[in-house]
Amino acid sequence: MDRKVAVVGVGNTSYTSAKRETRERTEVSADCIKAGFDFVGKGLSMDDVDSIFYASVDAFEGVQRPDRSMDCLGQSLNKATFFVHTGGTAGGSAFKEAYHSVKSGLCDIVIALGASTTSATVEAQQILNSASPPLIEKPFGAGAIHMAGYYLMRYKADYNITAEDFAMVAAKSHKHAVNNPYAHIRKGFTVEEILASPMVCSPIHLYEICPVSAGATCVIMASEEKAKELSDTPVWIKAIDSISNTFLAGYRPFTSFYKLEILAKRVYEKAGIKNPLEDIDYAELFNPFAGFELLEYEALGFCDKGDAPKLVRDGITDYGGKLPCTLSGGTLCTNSGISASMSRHAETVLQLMGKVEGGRQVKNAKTGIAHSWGGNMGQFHTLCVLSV
Amino acid sequence: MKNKVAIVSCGIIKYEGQNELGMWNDEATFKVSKMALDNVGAEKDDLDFVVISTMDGLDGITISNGLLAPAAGAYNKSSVRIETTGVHCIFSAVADILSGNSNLVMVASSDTLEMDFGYVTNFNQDVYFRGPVGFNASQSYGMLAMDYLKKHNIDEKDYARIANKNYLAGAVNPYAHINKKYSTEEIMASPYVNWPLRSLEIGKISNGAVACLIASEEKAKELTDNPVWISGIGLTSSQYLGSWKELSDMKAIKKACKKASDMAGIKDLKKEIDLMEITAPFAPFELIAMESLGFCEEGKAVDMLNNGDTSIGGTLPVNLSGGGLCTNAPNSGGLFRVVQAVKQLNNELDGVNTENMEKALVHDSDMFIGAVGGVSHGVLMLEKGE
Amino acid sequence: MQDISYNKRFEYNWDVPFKVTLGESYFRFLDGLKNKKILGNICPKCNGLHVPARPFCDKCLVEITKWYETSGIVTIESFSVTYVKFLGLPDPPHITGIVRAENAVTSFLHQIGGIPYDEPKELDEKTKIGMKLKPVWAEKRIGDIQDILYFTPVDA
Amino acid sequence: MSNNVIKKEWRFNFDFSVASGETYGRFFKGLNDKKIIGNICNNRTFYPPKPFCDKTLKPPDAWLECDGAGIVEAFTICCEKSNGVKFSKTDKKPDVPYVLGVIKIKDSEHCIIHFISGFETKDVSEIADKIEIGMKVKPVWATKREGEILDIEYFEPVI
Repeated sequence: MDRKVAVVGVGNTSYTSAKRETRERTEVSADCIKAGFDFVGKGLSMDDVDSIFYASVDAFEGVQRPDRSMDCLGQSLNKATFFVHTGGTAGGSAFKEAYHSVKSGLCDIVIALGASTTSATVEAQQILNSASPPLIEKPFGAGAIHMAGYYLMRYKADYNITAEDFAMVAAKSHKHAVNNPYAHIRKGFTVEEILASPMVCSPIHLYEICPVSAGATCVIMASEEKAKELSDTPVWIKAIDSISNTFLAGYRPFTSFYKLEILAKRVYEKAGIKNPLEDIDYAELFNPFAGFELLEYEALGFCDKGDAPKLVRDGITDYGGKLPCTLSGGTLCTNSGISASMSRHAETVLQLMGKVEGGRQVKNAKTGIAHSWGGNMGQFHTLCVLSV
Repeated sequence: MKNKVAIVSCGIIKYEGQNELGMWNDEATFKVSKMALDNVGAEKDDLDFVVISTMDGLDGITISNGLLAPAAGAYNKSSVRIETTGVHCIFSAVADILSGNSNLVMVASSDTLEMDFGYVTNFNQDVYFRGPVGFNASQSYGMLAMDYLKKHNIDEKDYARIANKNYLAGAVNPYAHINKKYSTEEIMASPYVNWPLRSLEIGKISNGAVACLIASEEKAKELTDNPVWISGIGLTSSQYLGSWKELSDMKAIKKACKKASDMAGIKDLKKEIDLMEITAPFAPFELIAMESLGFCEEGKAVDMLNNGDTSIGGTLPVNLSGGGLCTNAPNSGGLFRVVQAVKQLNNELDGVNTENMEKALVHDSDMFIGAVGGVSHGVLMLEKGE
Repeated sequence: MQDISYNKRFEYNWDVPFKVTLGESYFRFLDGLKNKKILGNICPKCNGLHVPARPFCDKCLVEITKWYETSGIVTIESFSVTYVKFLGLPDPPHITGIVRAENAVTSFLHQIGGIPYDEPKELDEKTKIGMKLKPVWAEKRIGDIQDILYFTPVDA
Repeated sequence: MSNNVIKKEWRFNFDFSVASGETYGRFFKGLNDKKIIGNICNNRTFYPPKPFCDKTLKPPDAWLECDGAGIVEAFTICCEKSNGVKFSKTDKKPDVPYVLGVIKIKDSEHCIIHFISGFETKDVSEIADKIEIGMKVKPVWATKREGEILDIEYFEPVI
């Protein structure tokens, strides 16, 4: 039975830095859901919602099971509340769980919320190091930046990628974040400024690393029947799936996101995508470290191995190009943890709905994809295809 | 939901005390997942999706599903971790199958660590009001036990009797952690922990591992001739801040049971349900839950206990596994109860005849990290296949 | 809008121990380190040599029981030099790397050291992917991944 | 358990800093001044105050203040020391056995969980007899207050 499901609403709160956040944790999620209801309008309220899928990472929020002490997730109405936690891909996983809860017929209207996860953080790397396998990898003090370093150093060596290549793809995100009201870092750093910023973990410069932000993003999904009542710009979910790797370094070649390659083939087949560069009109990719976007172009089949920098140089993945990517500024400019992996989906939805502000709206985009990455050494990926 | 999705096989190992398994979560999860696959001659590559039930704060690892997922067969596959209850994880498997995305799903969980459980359940509380007063799970049990005792003027001996009833069942369950037949007198003599609860009325923390293979209708028929069909699922949550009435009236259990009964087409619970596995990390909660699920009037669960209805050989056996008193596993408690109910429906209990038992109700909850405020409940209806 | 003059920050921390008992495959690998040996085990189904040793093969989901003593020499798959101090993490500059034992199908994270430098920047030039390293053993070994203090270039 | 095993230990150790927001911020400032701040939200009364109505998600309507007198709705008597997260510098929890009560302040639709002391006895069963559901209690203020929930040292029965 092919029951169709659409995203009918997107809710964003304002974004700031975790250190300057003055809103209490539950207030941020309440604002986020309220923004989602206001986006849809038509008197939609918590009474109409069947389930809420809350995505976060406990240790970042400073309380274990942060969904339990957050009364804005329909708890006073005894709604079914799921806490979906797969690390960086929790936003993608919650999106998928929400989608299947409706596609299966078990629910009609659901919310998937990417939490303002890192707002309790004093030092993000300290917490990220606790995702490193205890006893075997944790003692060496690797946080997410170090793990990104292993990928980008190997990629750099295997395909003679230059520091400028990394800085150029970073500059693309910084440029567009200036026009994104929901971005945190909107400084528009140039290639020169990025290269001049201090090296943190080789080969990554400071302005090629995501900030620790605060802010939340949610999407509201509905069955085909309800979606037609609630929205005149429904965005249909064609396919979404995730893939898992080993917990430890294991078999990783580190020169590519080789699991994302496998996942892309599976998801493209389900969504009927033959040639990604032709069939996809917009992509939001998970780029907490600027260089990841290059690895993602190659894993998603936009170009051959090592050719990703050429796509950036030729403007293929910029505004006005053949396949504009991450015009929101992406995770590089806004990363409050799991809301970052949820807002990749939200941004693609807004592009397909034609509701993107700041002169970043891609003309008649029909098919878009959203990607998220997470887990120790990038153990998980999710990939979603959306269309209008 | 008639004959659409079934549990076709389970894997389980004997539960022990904290840090007594001699295995880490990956080894234990691998053992039970392999067992579940081997029981029906299935291979890793037959799996489409893996669902893990575990919590970072209980595994000492941020993104701890990273350790368990590959052990349950997730390498190169799709996987997710749901940190609420075991029944929420089964819902995720069922939704994936009914969406046409999967035919065979592994749901697995394990507990292998020793930790300071008071500390761990305290950091589940909010940081402004309840965290700083040191509020933890055991104290929340004391409050609910006090409320029930005073509301229905129950005798403290009845609490010892419900505990004894569970110890007697646990003693003959080879998988339970505690296999000792504590008498009512021994239980009454054990010291108070959080009045009116005594130490032998609160479940010790157990370590172990459990896995279930869940299949679509077509795959189930291919793999086994005695599938256990999942006929209904009801999931609810409850608010964290509220009036004492809202925090203690178990409205969420009533609603979860109604949702699951309606989906399973069950008209009269008392007549149609043959056996139950209920979450009860402190023994008296079995009485509270039976009333909230709708099996008897308020305050009357004690009569069913004293008539022996809910004991071995009774008309409506509850927690034949020994319940949460004998096996109180934080991560895997929910799936443990599901597997015990499946074994009871398949009459696989040695020394206990559950032959003509057709329908089982399994209740799971995340109350092991705190029973007052923010508790989620899940009710699962199971039916033996023809 | 909120009157942020009332906002107040609460500072606190978590500090809780977790205890575990590791099974036979972890025991033999870590015991090997105590005796200055780097042991791996070979999956009976895909024949892959896993270093560090694993209780089961992630690819084949079968138990691994055949043991193999490696030479101890590893090659650098990748590495990163950390130049910044993070709260709770080692002092810079320090090199962490992904290293692979000879003919192993898996690699593992460890520390790389013993490379002389005047300016930290030089570490990025002197450390090369593909470089051969040997383990530098701790004096007192207790059966722990840090019984190897770090790996250092073979010709150092 | 076979003897080829090895025992290991590691720690979960994080530093946190969280914002209270205006609503809770006002409540904790009130505690510093020996006052209990509450609010009206979607015409329901709450002590402590509620940041938003969990049904409509709308912000609260008006502020309230009272002296914190209330009634006991439930309790337990803790016989084991609660080793929880260290929120304040000094450990301000009472000695075992102590009463952890559920208190409804004035006409609040929320309860608060706090210590109840002032019973001369340390015998658990005697304490249990002295506490009545519905009995009146009032807060006892700590001399040194830092704008946190433990600025109320405990609640004591109103005789």
